[in-house]
This record gives sequence, C-alpha cells and structure tokens, in this order.
Amino acid sequence: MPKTGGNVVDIELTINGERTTVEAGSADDLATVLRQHGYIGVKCGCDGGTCGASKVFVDGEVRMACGMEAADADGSEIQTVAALGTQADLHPVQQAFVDNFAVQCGFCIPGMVIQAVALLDSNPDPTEREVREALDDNVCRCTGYQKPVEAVLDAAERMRGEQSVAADGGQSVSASPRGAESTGCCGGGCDE
Amino acid sequence: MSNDEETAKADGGTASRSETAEDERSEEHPLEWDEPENNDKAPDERDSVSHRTEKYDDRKLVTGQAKYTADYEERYPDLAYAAVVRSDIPHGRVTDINTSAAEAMDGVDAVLTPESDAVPDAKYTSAGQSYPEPSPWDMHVLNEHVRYIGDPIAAVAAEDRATATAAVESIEVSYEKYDYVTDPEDAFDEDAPQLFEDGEVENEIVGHDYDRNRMAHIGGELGDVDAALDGDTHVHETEWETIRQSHANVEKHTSLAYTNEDDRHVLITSTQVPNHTRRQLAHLFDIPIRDIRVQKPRVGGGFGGKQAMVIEPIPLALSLATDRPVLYEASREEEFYAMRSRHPMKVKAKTAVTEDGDIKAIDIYALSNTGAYGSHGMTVAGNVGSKPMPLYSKVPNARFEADIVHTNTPQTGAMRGYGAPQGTLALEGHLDEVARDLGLDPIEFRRRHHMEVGDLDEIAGMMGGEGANRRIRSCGLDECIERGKDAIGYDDLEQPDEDHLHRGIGMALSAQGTGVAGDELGAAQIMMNEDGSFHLQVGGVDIGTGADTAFLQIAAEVLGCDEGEIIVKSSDTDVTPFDYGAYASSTTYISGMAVKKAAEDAKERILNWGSKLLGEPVGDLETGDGTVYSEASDDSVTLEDIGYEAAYGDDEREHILGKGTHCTEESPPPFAAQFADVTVDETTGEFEVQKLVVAVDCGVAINPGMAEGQIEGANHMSYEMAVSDGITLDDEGRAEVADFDEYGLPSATETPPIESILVETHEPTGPFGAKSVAEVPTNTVPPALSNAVRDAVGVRIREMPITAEKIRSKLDEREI
Amino acid sequence: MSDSDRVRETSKQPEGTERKESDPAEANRESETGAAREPDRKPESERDAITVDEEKDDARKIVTGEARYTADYRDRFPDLAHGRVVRSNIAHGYVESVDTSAAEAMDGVDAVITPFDDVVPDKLYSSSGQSYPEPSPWDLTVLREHVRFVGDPVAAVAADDAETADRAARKIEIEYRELDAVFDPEEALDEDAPQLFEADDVENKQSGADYSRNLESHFEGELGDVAGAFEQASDDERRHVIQTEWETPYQSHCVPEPHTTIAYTDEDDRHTFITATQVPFHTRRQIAHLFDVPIRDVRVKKPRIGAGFGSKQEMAIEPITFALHLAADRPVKLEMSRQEEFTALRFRHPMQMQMRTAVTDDGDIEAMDLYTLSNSGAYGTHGMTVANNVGTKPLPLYPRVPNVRFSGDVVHTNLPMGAAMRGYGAPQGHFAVESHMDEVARRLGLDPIEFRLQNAVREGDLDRSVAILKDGDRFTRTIRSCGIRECVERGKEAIDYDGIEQPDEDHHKRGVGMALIAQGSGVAGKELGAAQVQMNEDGSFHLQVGGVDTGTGADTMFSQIAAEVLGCTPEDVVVIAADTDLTPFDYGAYASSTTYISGRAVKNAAEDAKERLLEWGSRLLDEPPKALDTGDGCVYSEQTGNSVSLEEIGYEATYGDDEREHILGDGNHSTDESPPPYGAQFVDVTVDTETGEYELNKLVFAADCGVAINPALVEGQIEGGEHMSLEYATSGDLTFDEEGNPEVLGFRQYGMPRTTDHPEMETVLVETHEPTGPFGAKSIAELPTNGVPPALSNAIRDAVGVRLTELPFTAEDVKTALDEQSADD
Amino acid sequence: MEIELEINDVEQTVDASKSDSLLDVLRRNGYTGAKRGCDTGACGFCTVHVDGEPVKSCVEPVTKDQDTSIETIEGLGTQSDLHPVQQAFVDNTALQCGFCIPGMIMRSTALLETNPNPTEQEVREALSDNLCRCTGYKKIVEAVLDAAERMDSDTAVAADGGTAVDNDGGAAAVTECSRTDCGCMEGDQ
Repeated sequence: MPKTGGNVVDIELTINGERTTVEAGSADDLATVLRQHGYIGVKCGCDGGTCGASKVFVDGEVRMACGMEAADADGSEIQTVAALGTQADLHPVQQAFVDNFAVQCGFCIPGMVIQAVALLDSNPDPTEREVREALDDNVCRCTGYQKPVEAVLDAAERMRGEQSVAADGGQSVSASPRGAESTGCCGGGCDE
Repeated sequence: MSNDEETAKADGGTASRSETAEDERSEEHPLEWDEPENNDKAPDERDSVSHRTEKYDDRKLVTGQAKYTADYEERYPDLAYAAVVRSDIPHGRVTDINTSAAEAMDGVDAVLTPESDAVPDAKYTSAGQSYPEPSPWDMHVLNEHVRYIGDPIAAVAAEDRATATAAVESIEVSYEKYDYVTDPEDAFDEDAPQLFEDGEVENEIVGHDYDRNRMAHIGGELGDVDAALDGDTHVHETEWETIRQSHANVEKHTSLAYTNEDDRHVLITSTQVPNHTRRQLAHLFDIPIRDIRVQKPRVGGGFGGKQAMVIEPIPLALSLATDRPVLYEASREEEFYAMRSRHPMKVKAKTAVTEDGDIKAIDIYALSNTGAYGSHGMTVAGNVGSKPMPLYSKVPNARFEADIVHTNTPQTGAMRGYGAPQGTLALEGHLDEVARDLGLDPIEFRRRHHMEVGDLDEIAGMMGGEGANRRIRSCGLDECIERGKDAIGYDDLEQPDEDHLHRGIGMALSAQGTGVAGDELGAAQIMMNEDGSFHLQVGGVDIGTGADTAFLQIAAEVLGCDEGEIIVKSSDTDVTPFDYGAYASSTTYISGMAVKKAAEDAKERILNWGSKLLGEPVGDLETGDGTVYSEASDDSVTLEDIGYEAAYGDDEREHILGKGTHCTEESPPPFAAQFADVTVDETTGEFEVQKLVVAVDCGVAINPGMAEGQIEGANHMSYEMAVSDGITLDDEGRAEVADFDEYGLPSATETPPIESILVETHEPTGPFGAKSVAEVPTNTVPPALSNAVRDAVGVRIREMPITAEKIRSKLDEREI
Repeated sequence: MSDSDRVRETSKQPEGTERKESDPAEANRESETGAAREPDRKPESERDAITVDEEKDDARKIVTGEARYTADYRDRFPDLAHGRVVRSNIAHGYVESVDTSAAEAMDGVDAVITPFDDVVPDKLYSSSGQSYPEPSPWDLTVLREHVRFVGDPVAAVAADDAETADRAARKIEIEYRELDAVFDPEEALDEDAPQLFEADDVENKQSGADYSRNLESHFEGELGDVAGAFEQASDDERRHVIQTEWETPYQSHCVPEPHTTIAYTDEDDRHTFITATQVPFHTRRQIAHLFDVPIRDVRVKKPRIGAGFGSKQEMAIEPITFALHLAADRPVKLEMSRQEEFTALRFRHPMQMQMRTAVTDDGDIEAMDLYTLSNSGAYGTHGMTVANNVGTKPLPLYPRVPNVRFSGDVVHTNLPMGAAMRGYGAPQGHFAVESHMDEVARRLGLDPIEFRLQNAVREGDLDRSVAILKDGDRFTRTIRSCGIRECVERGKEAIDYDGIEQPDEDHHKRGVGMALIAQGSGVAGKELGAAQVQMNEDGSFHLQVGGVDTGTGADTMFSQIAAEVLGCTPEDVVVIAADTDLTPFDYGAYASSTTYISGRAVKNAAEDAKERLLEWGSRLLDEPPKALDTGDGCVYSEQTGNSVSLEEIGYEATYGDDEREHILGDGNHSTDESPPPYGAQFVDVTVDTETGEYELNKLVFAADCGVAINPALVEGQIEGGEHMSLEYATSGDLTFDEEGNPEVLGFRQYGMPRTTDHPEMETVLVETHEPTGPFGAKSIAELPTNGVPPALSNAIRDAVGVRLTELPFTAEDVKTALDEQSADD
Repeated sequence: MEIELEINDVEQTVDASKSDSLLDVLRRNGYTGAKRGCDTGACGFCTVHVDGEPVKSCVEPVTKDQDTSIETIEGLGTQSDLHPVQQAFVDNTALQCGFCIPGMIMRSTALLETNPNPTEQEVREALSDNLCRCTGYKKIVEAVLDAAERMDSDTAVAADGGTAVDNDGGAAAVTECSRTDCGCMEGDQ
C-alpha cells in the first residue's frame, strides 16, 4: 500500500523487464515509488537530484529517480541496479567494483554502477578523465573516488575482453567469503 | 578518563622529564611487549590476514540488495513517518507552539512538543561516548530554550512523509528572541550573550565558565615551555584557521523505532555506537537497559556523525506516543544545519628552535567553536594537541591549552580525525614555515625530531596523566617519508614550461591513536557448527569500512578455516557482546583483538578435540586449511569431523564455544606522510593539485585493499578541508548550505588522483600486528597543500580553505 | 568414601573407557554428588528464583493475541506465496505421471513441483529430527514416486494466495500404477505379504531390518536367565507364570497449531526457516543434507509454537516448503490443514504387546518377559527407538527383578506414519506392564499396590533394565533420587483410596486403579545443550540458549535457573532461544531433556559468568571471591555484610577506569545420565454394569520430578499429560477402511476430550533431589502421559472384575467383557 | 468485494472474496490473534465476537458480517493493562503453548457477559467447543472462575487490571474479595 501524499494516480511502468501498474501520489518522485515497490537498490541520499545515489535507467537514459516525478515516467521502461547482476552472477561492472575494493559503505554504489554501465555502453574505452567526468555528479564520501575510477577502467577492460582478468574474474582477489563465485567474471555479461 | 582526573590536570598539571623516573616508566611501559608467538606471523605464514579478501557485503552492495535502515520500511505495514520542527531563530525562548492545525490534519498520528509526556525532560548529551561521558549534559530532546537555527522544538508522526512535512509546516512557533553571538572570540567576551546559565548544565566539564560561554578549558605541559621560549632560541608563532566541515554521510541519519510483542523497544538505526545508544536512551527515557535493543543494519557512512545519538530519541518518543513503528529520516538540508559538523578552530603554534635547528619547545593553543552544545567539545580540542604533538616526542618542552566556547551556531561533534586535522594543520604548517625561515630542508628538519621505535611518548601523557604515557613499539615514519618521496617524485620535480606556472611539493606528517587509551572495550563470541563452520558474534561496528570482513579474516587466521566458513553477526545489542562502538579508530585494534581472543578460546577446545581424535598431545597440533593437523606426525582431522564428533559423538559432547573480551591501556599511533604536488598560476592564484601521495604505517594491514580504501577516502575528506568552504553561515548562524549542490564536496573530476602506500610495521599489541588506519590520513592534506603552495610560489595560506583569491591576494601583498 | 566413588565402583566401567576421568563436566557432576558438599542442593528457604511460580514470560502476549506463531509472520513478507500439498489417494503404488499443466496455467500460481523436478531433492533421508546419525532409517524422499499410504505427498503448489493454491492443487492430475497393500502388522510380517521397500530403497538401516518381511527393525535384550526362570517357575507350585496381551491404537498429537513453515532466502543469502519445530538444529542439519547446502548457510528460527508433543520433532514439511521457495523464488508459507494433521502427518505407533512374569506366592517377581509388535506405518521414523522405550521406560520400575527379557518387531504397513509422541513408547509399555502387574496381584490375591511396592525401585538401586538393549554396562544407572513411595502414599490420600464408597445404585460399581510410572530425563549419552550469558551494564543479562520452548514454559524456567545462580530476578534475564544463527547448539525439545540438559547448560553458563561477577565483586569489595556470593541483585560478603550491586559491577566492568571486561559466561552440558522421574496415577471410576458405561470420578497424579523449578508450570505439564493419557484410554483412535483410507478427518470424528469430558484432576508434587540435575530437577513433561490406560484398566477391574486390554475402552468393550464374565461364571 | 464492518471499535472497509471466512479477513488485516486450527469450526481457536456473540470465525462467511461489530482478542487488554479474564489466565498459569488461548478467552468473556457467576460445570459446558491440548483444561476452568470472582465481586480489581497481582500466581488479587462465602480463598492454599 503506497505511503504517499497527493492524489493517487496509476502509472504504467516496465521495471526491469516486468510490466506493472503502480499507484503513486501525484507529487511522488520516482525513487520513492520504486522503493515502495521493493526496489531498494534505488537510494535516496539527498532530497532532489543532487547526489546520484538514486540513478536508474529511464528509457535507456540515466536519471536521478529522486529528482523526477513518478508521473513523468508513465509509460517508460525503468532499469534499476537490481536488473544488472545477482550476487552469484555479477555484471562485469559490479564485479570490478567488488574486486577493486571500490565499495565501502556502499550507499552511493548502485547509482555509481548505473552511471558506469551507461558510460561504458557509449564509450567502451574511456580515459581516466572521462570516467571521472562521467561520475562527476555521483557523490561518494568514503572512497575518494580513487578505487571507483579504477574499477570502471578495469570493467572497461574486462568488457572489451582485453585482459586475462576478464576471464578469471579478478586474479588478485583471494577466495571470496561466499566461496568461489567470483570465478567467471560476468556470467556472460562480457559479451554485451 | 574521568572528569575528576581531567580537573586535576586543568589545575596546572605539569610533567617533567626526570631521569630517575625513567626506569620506573620503563617498567610500566616496557619496550618488549609480552606478545604471544602466534601474533607475529611472517607474510608467507598468513593464510587470511593481509590478504585482499573480498569485502563480505560487497556483492549485496553492488546489486542493491544490502539493507540500510530505511530499507526496512516494507517490514512494517503500519509504519509512521516523522518530521521535526526546528528553531528558525539563533537564540530565544519558545513562548507558544500552535499545533492545532497539524493535529487536525488527516493522517497525523502524533504531535509532540517539549511539554508532551512522551518527551523526556531529562538532560543528556548526544555524544555517544563511554560512561560517564566526557561531554556535558546540556541538551533536551525537544527544546524551549533554543540556541541555534536548527534546534528541535516539536516533532510529528504521520501516515506518510508528505503529511508529516505538511504538518510540520503548519505548526506555528512564537518566540521571545534573545541576543545571540556567532563568533567564538566575541562569545568569549564577558558581555556577550550567554547560552547557558551557570548550574544549568549537568555533568559539567573541567574549566567550564558559562558566564563567558566557555564549556571547557584544558591544558597540560611537559618540561618548562616558558623558560625555553625565553631562552636563546628563535621563537616562531603562527596562527591557523579551519573550516566547519560536514560529514556529508551519503546515507542521512535514519532511525526506525518500534516496540515489539516482547515489549522490547527496538531501534534499527544508522549508528556507530549501538551499545552507547542503548545506554543513553535508557537514561533518557527511564527504561531499563535490558529492555532496549539497538540494531545496526548496513550504514551509509558515519565518519563520527553517527557516533552522536542525534535523532534516535525522536522516533522512539513518537513510537511510544503512537504505539506504532516510526521512521525518521533526516532531510539532506537537516544534515547540513541540524546534525553535526567538525569544530571550526583557530589554532596558534609557537616554537623555540635553536640556530642548529633543534626544537626546544612547542606550544599550541586552540580556540574551538563548539557551537550551541558541548558534545565532544573538550575531547576533540584535546586531540588538537595530543595527536600531532607526540610526532615530535624528542622535544623536551611542550605545552597545550585550549578553550572551548559556545556560539549560537549549529552543533559540532565527533568527526574523523577528531581534532587531529586542526592540530596537524597548525603544527605541520608551522614546522614547514620554521624550516623554510631557518633555511632548513623541511623534511630533514622533521626527521631530526620525529618519533622512533623505543621512544617513551610523554606528550600523549602530558594531558592524560602519566598513565597515558606510551612506549612506541612500531614506527614506520622513515619508510613512509622515503616511499612517499619516491612516489611523488620529490627529487626530480620538473617546473612547467609556462613561466607563470610554478610547481611545488608540500609534505606533512601525522600520527593518530588506535582507540582511546584505557577507555575501550570490545567483546566477541564464537560458536562452532557441526560442519566445521562458525558463527561469530561481535559487538564491533562496521559502518562501511569493512570491519566485519576484517573480523572474519582475523577469526579465520586463528581457526584455520576459510573466511567463508564464518558467518558474522555484529552490532545488535540483544545478540552480540558489548562494544564501545566504531570511533577513535578502535575497531580493528580493540574489537579485532576481542575476536582474536574469542577465536583462540574456541581454538583451544578445537585442539583438545583434535588431540582426542588424533591421539596426539595438544602441543603438537595446529589449525589450518580447515583441519587440525599434527606437525609431528602429519596426521590431520578436518574441522567438520571435529564438529560432528563434538556435537553427536558417542562419548561426551560439547558445543565448541569461544569468548573473548579486550581492553587495554595501549593506543599505538599509526603514522602518515602526506605529499601534495601542486601547480600554481601566479597571475591568477589558481592552482591545480596534480597528485596526492600518502604513505601510511598502520602496522600489519589486515586487508590491504580495505586499508587503501580507508586511506583514499580519508585523504579525499582531508582534501576537502583544504580547498572547500565547508558549511558557511550567515550573520545569524544560519547554514548557507542546504544541499550537495551548495556544499563543496570535491567531485570525481575535482579530486586529484590519490596514491596510497602501505608501509608495514609490526605492532605487537595489535591483532596480528595491526594498528588503526581510518583517521590518520584525514589530517594531512591542509598542511601539505599549504606547504606545497609555499614551496611553489612562496606564499603561506593559514586560513582554510586555500583558494585562488587568497593566494592571489598574498602574492599581491608580497609584490607590494 | 564419597558417593561418586561408590557409583563408579558399582557401575563397573567397561575396560578401557577412561571417559569419565577425562571429562570435566562429568567430574564436576560427580563431585557434586558427593555427600559433603552439594552446592546444587538448596533448602527451600535459600531459593530465590526457583521453585517459584514465576509468571510464564510469554503469558501476557499470549492472552492479548500478540504472540507470534509462524503463520503470524505473514505481514513481514509482502510477497509471501502460499503452499499446498497434493497427496496420494491410494495406499500403495507408483506414480506413473503427473499432469501439472492446468495448474501451471492458472493466474497467481508461482510454482508447481513434482518428484521429477530438479529443485526437489531425490536423496533419501529421515524426517526424524534425531541426533546424527539418526537411529531411524533413511527411507523418505521429499515428494514420492512410490507412494505407500493414503496421504503420501506427491506434488506441491505455491500461489499468491491460499485459495489459488488450493484450486491449483486440485487441478493436478496423477496417474498411478496400484500395488497390493497390507494394513495389518501381523500379516505384513508374512513372507507373502506385499512388500513396501526393496532393500536398496533404504539407507541407514536399523538393527534387525528385513525388508522382505516388511521388518524395519527387530531387537531383543536379556538380563539373567529368563528361560531358566520360567522353566523353574512352571515346575513349582509356589511360583506362577502369568501371561497377558495388550493392544493400543493410533493416537493423534492434535497439535493446536498445525505444522507451519515459512522459508525464504534473505539478502545475506541465508536460507531461513521460521518454523514450528522442536528441533531447530537437527532441522538445520537435515535440510543441509537434503538440499546439499552448507549447514552454515541455513538458519532455523523457532517463534512461539502451538505445541509439539513430538510431532514437531519431525521435519515433516520444511523440505517441501523450501523446495517450493526455491522454485518460486519468493518466500513461501506452508501451513497444514487439520485434515492433513489427521491423515498425513505423524502419530503414536499402534502396538500389540505380550507380557509374561514369573512370580512367587509371596509376590516376588523372578522374571519378566515383554514383547512388542509395533506398527510403524509406511515409513520408519522413530520406529525402533519408540519400540525400545516400550520396555526400557516401564521395566526399570522393577530393577530388582533378576531375569528380564525384552524384544520387539517394528513392521511396515500401508498406513500413516508412526513417530515420536509424548511418552514415546512408554504409554504403550506402561499399559502392558502396569495392567499386567495389577492382574498378577489380583490373581495371586495380593494387594496390587503392596505387590508393586514390594518389587519397585528404591533410591540406590542399580538399574540394568534401562540398558537391556545396549551392549556393556555404560548405561546401567544408579538411582540417585526416588520418591515413588511417597507418590503412592500421597496419591492414595488424595484419591481417598481407603475411603471409597460404593454408589447406592446396585448396577453402579465404583473402583480405584493405580499405576506406577517412570520416564527418563533426556536420552542417556545422546544429548547436548549449550548456553551463553552476557551481562549488561545495568546488571541485567542476556541469555542465549539453544533449548526449545514448545509452550511448556522452558524459556521461563531458563530465566529462573539463571537468576538463581546470578542472584538477580528472572525479569533481569532476557532470554533469546532456539535460533540457529544466534543461540548455541541444542539437540532440541524431546525426550524430556529441556530442563535437565539445556537447563543445566544454562546453569553452567550462569556459573561461568558468576565466577567473573565474584571476581569483580572481590575487586570492588576488597574481599576474596570465595567469601562472596550473589543474591538480591548484589554480590555480597557473608563475612562482612558488605555488598555491591550487580549494576555497579556492570558499570565498573564496562566503563571503569582500570581494565574493563564484558562479563560473559558460556556453558555446555552432556551426560550419560538420564534419571527417571516417577509418578503414581490413580483413577476413580464408576461402572454401570447394565450398559458398560463408565464415568471417571477423579484423576490423581503424584509426581516426583526432583525439584520443580516452577511448580505451576509443572502442574500444567502434569494436567496436560493426563489429558492426553485420558484420551488414549477412553476415546482416541484412528480408523481406516479396507483400502487404507482414513475415516477420521478432523476433530469431529476424533475423540479428543473436551472440558466436559474431563473428570476432576488433582496433582501432587513430591519433591526429591536429583543430584545430577540443575538444582535437583528431573524431567516432567512425558511422565504423566503414561498412566491413565493402565490405571483405568485396573480401576474397572477393581470395580467390576473384568479386564480390558485394548485401548480405547468403550462402553461396549466393558459390556462385552461383563457379558463374557457372566457367561464364564 | 468490499465489506464494511467495525473491528474493535474502528470502522473499516476490507477487501474480501465471497469465499473468505471472517478469519481469513481478520488475519489478512493484521488481526492474527485469532488462530487457524481446523477450518471446520471444530476447535474454537478462531473464536471472536460478532455483535457480542461468540462466533467461530473460520466457518463464518465474511459476507454475513456486513455492518457488524467484531471484537477480537486485540480489543481486550494490553500487556501492561490486561482485561481481568486475561489477567486470570496469566495468574493461574492457564496457558502453555497458547494457541487456543485467544479463542478460549473470547469464549470466556462471552460467558461472563451473560453469566457473571457461573458454576464450574457451566464454565466447562461453555468452553466445551474450545479444544486445548496442553492444559487438561483444569487451570483454564479455574482461571475463568477466578475471573468471574474478580469481575463480579470487586470492581476495583477489574478496573485496575490486576496490578495488585504479585508473582505468586495471582493469589494477591483475590485478597481484596470481601465476600466470605465465595470460596475464592481456596485458590490460596
């Protein structure tokens, strides 16, 4: 049951490939609505489109969901971080973030991952500068951006299939606490 | 440390270096630590520690499945949402709160004011420190006497966020306005508006003088500083100023409070200190400690901002009033004006140095602006001296004093570095200036004085009493400097081709502590499952640093199993043993050692069972590779076999358990050498930092990947202190920053590349040789960058942030 | 010589077992049995938290409806799916095909599973919920291709709501190839009978198994020379050989809360079960085995549960729920219907028993021979061990009998599964033994009570019959506490044994019957409990214990034991129990082990923490720890009268200036001991000789359970146990048609006694001190389940002279017996 | 379809299908105090009051309950302020697993409403449709008789929800009984 303000409107969305009609307050932002429907990977770090933690794909474009009215997304196709990989079968960008220790508190990471995926989609071989520019409106308070930038560059290499790391999923990392899922870097995502 | 002891020190506590006392101190602080053999492992003997083990929650984090406090929303169908009415005047008394419109609104469940029964009227401090807190009890949950723009006055719970916000907006507050003061120097004046009446505050702190808005005065001296200053020496004096920095946690302060069917008052909350929060809430609400449960889920960054119990009392009061779960998630705007920030300070540094470059005395004074309330005021100011000054433990005479003053400005509190950044700026900027004045190499000048292994650090004890003296048993400063120089290219710096561009390198050293000496406690329990896996329960708090993973590695190293065989459960006061919490860089050192002890306790039982099954004496056995094996016979038995035998065997059975608790008087310093490479445009004053290098000695890094992450993140925060305005205030003390857009948090493009270097030493008092790492790299960029600018264009910026305008105006001054 | 020395001498340790010397827990226990010092033994005046009617810690949430049972967690799972099981409607056969297409096509159906799906394990396992390796055959699969009774699960559905799940389940079509079935255990033993299992259909086979004869297990044991004793008796007219036969029916547990499980996988990848179980840790192990996941990745949480009585020792529905969860990829709740409870879950094993004794004219029993034929139903869970208890629980009432034999066969039929049920074979065994003893006395003209007391157990006796089926003497036990004579005396008084008046009407005859009862306290040598105690800075404690409260009040009892040791109030002990991620290990709530084993682990953990309390007390009071004790929320000195509160110690230990410590305690308990609690059941009955109808006037149960930690809860256990025993004697039975279809589908057809069916009940607690138990406690929960059938049989015999031997006793049975009696006359 | 009814004095509109029982609807809406034991009206665990009458909600089609007033166990007392019947169950240790208790208490309050001073036999008869597997009914019957005493003889006890009760099983509450012939002191022995 939505916890919303304003008039309730029905919004048609395709979220991570699943068509659904959601109830939302007319004034609700998209992040609130997605979170109410269980897509908690969409984080709210500010109150309106400045920190980047709520980034999702809306019809293929990266948008900060908290800075967008849900009603404006009517009819669109949304992809959240949940659509990328699973814990046992990470997207190569996610895998690279894990392997490069680019994650500390992790609150900004879903938005960061979405932005990185978008970048590598349009620019599979970015320079460090281009990575930094792409992540410029993603606020991170833990990492100093050093390892996230390295992770995105690493992911780019993996996805281009240029490095042996891509094949064995992060050679420098010892056995993961969850076992050996990290072998096989991207569960097929490499081909994208 | 208790406040009484602190009082003694304030009354002119001095110490002297008498040779006769040295022997006694050596006994008290032996160089040779009675270290268990298994604590010191050569790198090739380490199976788990100092490996780059994957952070155990990373997969959840990158897939968005990790749950932070607000993500528990869906579990509570009848959840109500909180919002808070805050003072919009800097100083005054609330004369009336008109809540009728709010109460009449549909969907409003409760409106609380300072008068409401559900709102405690006890005084408290939000500090989140140990008991009794070294912070004054000067706060109320909701306030009639408001002291800054942001003081909470009333709170609302409603069916949804929008209604809660609308209800808050409908509440009309009338005030009697008082005079206010926002500048700390003005506030110190006897005629300044007074924030607290004498006697109004409980648990007062040493040196308080509320007539002059002083919440505390502290000081300590080693040797005779005045005599040294009067002697035949060069006396330098410099003054430095630091910004009001925001923690800017990406996850806002968020708490969810409810009472479950077992009558347990539960808080799921984004906190660094579950056990202190439990105790403070019990005090405030007059509920037995045993009836409160504080659970820390994933936390989106703390940095000290969540050491304070900033918001928890409000959702708890609302939950008690409405009899339903209540979620309070601060707004980003509130984060900037109503939560906590780093104390802005003015710090004076004075030294007496001989012609030859021997430092005879260091004298530091800090004036700290604690804002409207006093939490962490005294202790943060103490660290301005007690963290950086011990770097130069060979200096015979040292003095530190500080005044901590209230103003009608937002509240300050604990923040990563905890006074050390302010002190490090002053001292490391000052020494650089002295070296350059005397024509000495700034690095060599420091090398002559800095700490070494074997030193008895009496400066740390200068304020804490002799008990706080410490023996230095690990120190990698030299190597930090060397490797830092290499990495930054110190000796082959090339100047840019353009004449108006000048390149320079600045350096700064830093030391921190590892936990609060003599005021920490961590505990852990381990249970073995029959398949040879383990459950680890530990009070220690992972706020995103990877502490849980470090615990797993430490336990795995002892138990001889893979980290994946251990399930960690941490930071839940109903389940996990006690812990002081994640502050003062204590987690690896204190909680990690408790984990190690618990694991060793369990290992003793495991070896016992191994002995029974292998028929060999315990002394011949060791754990490793998921087995107990005999070095004598090469036989082995798996942990799984032992688990099944212990649980289901025919003879006696036992659930293999281990427990460990750790406290210590030790707090060994980790060290850092920071380098900044800057290019300054002398025509505009604009500058660009090409690179930051920071080399850190944190003992043995339990997980180098995570340690690097700590260093880089801290350096980023430190860089912000050097180049950003922080939270600026208007004349009334109103924060001019309401969102990230307006706050100068350096973005990915604005942040220079940061190279982190780990210099391994072995600290015998730490788990497997570890010291802390999280804070020390927060301290160093402001002085290093100030020094680099000085190196590049010869001007000195002492007031943070360093800006093009300031450089330009200094350059202009110089030309005139 | 101390008691412990004596014990060891008389119990003759087998060669080479140095075990007791190397076992600190044992050594500790034995030193405590020493006469000189028994810290466990507290006179009533010194007890603070034990033997007090402490309010049950969940009572308030139960009466306000706030207590959460498994199904009440539904609101925590917005996407919860509801499960439904499709069960065999034939008694024996093979599933040829399962057509799920119609079900799968329905809106709102999330998953349909059959034995042919990958997600459904095809491993063999036992659902028994016993320790490892289970003393039960692995003969089950989660869903079954080979169905062996009407009710065997074949397929399952998960859907968005229960109604959809129901409709979908009905749309699943199953084709069978039917096989011949057998329903009578004696016929099943025939070589030509339909065979339920091929030998390789079963792993972990039990002793004496012969599946070609449907024999799951055969066992026998003997003390002395039984054949010789009977031979001697048959040749001697001063000696008598008396043989009797007895028969018992299926009994349903009638658990108030049907079996219910929620299975989900949380964001930490932990496979989590919120489930109504008596055995969280065994369930975790069994699930891990079955689904091939590491034990460490499985979490089993027991919320409040609506009683178990043994049926929730079984991992009956958890695997299906988990398979549905894996298939549907969302949380799934599976909740049994009452009909499934009565037809497809678990029951008390029906049995036929023969009892033979050789007795002298003077009433000395010289030999006993007991045989049982147990109908295990379609599968073998608990088959052997329940049948074992038919002898090993009641025979130790008479440990002085020199020649004893006990044997049994456990047989499969195409009927529902026998399993663990409160009493666990002892109700059947007591019916045979205690009715037999009564019959012997009456035939010999002896007073039935005096005859039994003449032969009955006494403190100090060496009991070998409890271990009659075991090799060696390890489990031979010395009886260290025995209040059986006081139970009889006070029971007689309460029932007014000597003052019974006959009714005025001639056709109404009144009689009193008695039965002696014994049980155990845990499975000797096969138990483990563990606990941890954490002190909070305000002097309160958190207690983490694996022990399982199934509604009995065990959590309350734990807090009382901990409080007694720590010197605080039970309210100051916050109990967290039975969650495999949080609490230490425990074998679970069965075999009457919780107070004795888990309670003792709690005591050990509390004592471990107390040692630290005294150390801190010593520091603060400046007196040696041994001068100190805990009490009234303090550590106090008996010498100086000084004291320091636990709160002060808590704050000092946590925040003090010198060294600090989180005061923790841990404790483990395992033992070879299983001391019997004793009881005497009395029944006062009036029989109408014209109709055979009878009315129970009063039940009296006198119990020796050692020291009752919480007398009110103990009385509750006794009254509830008698209720179940009353049902067994008078009204409970399952019947089946000739094709094995169940005829009892719900409470309406099943004779569970209601308020109005219950006679007056009086409970007498006889305190003894059991030195091996926590504060002298033994078990109580099962003991009173055993007494009413023999006591009622004896009472009817007393009233009208006829002997009823088949449970339950109906008016027709009495009438028929009376008619036969008058025909004989 | 939508059904309007009053649950514990709060007017509500609930979604329901024609086949839903009252119990289905109550539990789905968070009133989980009423338990599901048989779905055939045979065990009494789901007993609630509909317009003051005890009803087995598992066999009550919710469509029958349009515009009725329902009272469930949640509508009686709270843990810190129990209804006297609840208090009597607690004080008499009249519960073990507790699954039957909400139904048992709702049935008992209905009884005491119509018959404030029942005999033991009347209590037994009133509860004869409510099964219990743990207690043998003895302490339950005693609890209801005790509650009757409390509610009937001394309103002070009823009014304050039995706060005077101490740990010893509730005997203290009846010490306020002023009658000499009621036999309430027997529980004390």
